[in-house]
Amino acid sequence: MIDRIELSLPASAELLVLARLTAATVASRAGFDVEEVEDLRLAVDELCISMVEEGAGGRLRIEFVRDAGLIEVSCGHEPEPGGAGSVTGDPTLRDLSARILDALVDEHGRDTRGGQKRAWLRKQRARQEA
Amino acid sequence: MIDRIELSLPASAELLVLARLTAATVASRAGFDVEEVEDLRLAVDELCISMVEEGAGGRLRIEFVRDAGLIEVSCGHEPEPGGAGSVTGDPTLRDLSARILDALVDEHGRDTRGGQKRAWLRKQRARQEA
Amino acid sequence: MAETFGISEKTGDGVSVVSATGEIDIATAPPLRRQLEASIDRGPAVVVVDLLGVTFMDSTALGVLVGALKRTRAAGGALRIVVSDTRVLKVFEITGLTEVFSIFATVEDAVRG
Amino acid sequence: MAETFGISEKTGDGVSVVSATGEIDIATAPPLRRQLEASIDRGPAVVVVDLLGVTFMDSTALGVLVGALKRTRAAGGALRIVVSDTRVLKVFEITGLTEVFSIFATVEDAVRG
Ligand SMILES: Nc1ncnc2c1ncn2[C@@H]1O[C@H](COP(=O)(O)OP(=O)(O)O)[C@@H](O)[C@H]1O
Ligand SMILES: Nc1ncnc2c1ncn2[C@@H]1O[C@H](COP(=O)(O)OP(=O)(O)O)[C@@H](O)[C@H]1O
Repeated sequence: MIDRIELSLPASAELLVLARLTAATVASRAGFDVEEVEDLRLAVDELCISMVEEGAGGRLRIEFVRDAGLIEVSCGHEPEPGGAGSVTGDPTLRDLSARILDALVDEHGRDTRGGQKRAWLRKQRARQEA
Repeated sequence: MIDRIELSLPASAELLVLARLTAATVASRAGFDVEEVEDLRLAVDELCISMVEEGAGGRLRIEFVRDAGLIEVSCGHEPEPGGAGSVTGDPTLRDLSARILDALVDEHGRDTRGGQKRAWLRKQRARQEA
Repeated sequence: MAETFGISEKTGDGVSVVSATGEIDIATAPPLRRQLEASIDRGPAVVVVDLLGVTFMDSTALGVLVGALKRTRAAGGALRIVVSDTRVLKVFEITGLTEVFSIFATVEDAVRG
Repeated sequence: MAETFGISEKTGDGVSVVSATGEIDIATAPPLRRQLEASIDRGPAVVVVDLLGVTFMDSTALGVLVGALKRTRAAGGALRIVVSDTRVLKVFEITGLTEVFSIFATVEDAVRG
């Protein structure tokens, strides 16, 4: 069975906790173990961080797709009409964030389409189906 | 400032926890006190319950709008294409659910438009703006 | 985050104590209903439902308890509820069910009656 | 659910201990950065960052600690980190920062050095 959960919210630092809670709930439901649930919670946080740079405004659209033991998450930034789009962050932080994603998920990437930035990741549960 | 948060998910009993977590986070952020946060968590649960009757399928679209100390939540059911729509529940449970909503929120209601059912509520924070 | 819902049962001296922990909602109420039905159907004089470890409950949970009360009475037994958390108690109060159920603050009190 | 992030500071004998609790993320890292800058700028020989009460931290939190390390070194002092939770330690490990920071298991060990 495929679950698809979408979350749309203002690109605000204080609301990232919702992305983390949703990530942890989806991972639990997918049978991820406690360590993997925490990994996904952190990875989704890192995915979203780059989209909520201070002053960027706009909204985040976060999609979680679960298919058996595989979870795909994408976080897109919808700029405010007439807004400046998302700002490019501190390179040290970007590097730390990339190292965290490298360690915690199977695949991750970024793309830009029609001026909208998006980051995505994919993580497979280690344990076999019960 | 107005926050709008949208959550779209399969109308599945196990995912209602996400609606509750989002409700509690939005209420915290709106300056609701601990008792009011718990009230909204329960009220949003009750709002959604009637939309996830067993076997109904489809998706829920839950919208949270916060404007200063006022929170409005609506939960709409999008039936599966060709699905049966949501089933009418047990009258005892409906009555208990209505009593809970009466006690916990300022206003609540239900409507149907184009065959889509929707339940909504509105709750104002008691405490004055800090 | 962990879905910590759990049910356990202890039986003896004509009393069954069914203890629930965690969140009782539309997803977790069905296993509680099945456990209560099984416990009641064994015919003890008293069924105690221990909600001390419950952190959240909604109308679905109340529905299960109302059903268990009816089933116990039909079998000639008594159903007693144990609640101490003020949030859980509030759900009984706002629905008027504190008038319907025998509610105790500890399992010992409920067993004694 | 409650946003339990908090910061406290204890100073004495040339050592400042800054303790953080709860989740350090993009929303709560800025107050931690300001507290660390204030503590470092008072010029203690040693600044201890106590993360024992931290339940979650991400790259923004690491960025604050890296900035604090540079600032302490520039001021001729030492920065020491206290971590015991395996999840929190993992964030340092996967970013290679266990090589960069002096990490201790207790505040006492970190104060002693
Ligand atoms: N290495 C990559 N770097 C940047 N973007 C990528 C990379 N790999 C895939 N993508 C983008 O991410 C999107 C999601 O990929 P994927 O989940 O494979 O599915 P789909 O192609 O069905 O959308 C792709 O559409 C692609 O544009
Ligand atoms: N008592 C009620 N019973 C059923 N539906 C109601 C009731 N009051 C309002 N509604 C419906 O709920 C919707 C939401 O109401 P409201 O939040 O006042 O805003 P709006 O009219 O801007 O949508 C309304 O559009 C109306 O259709």
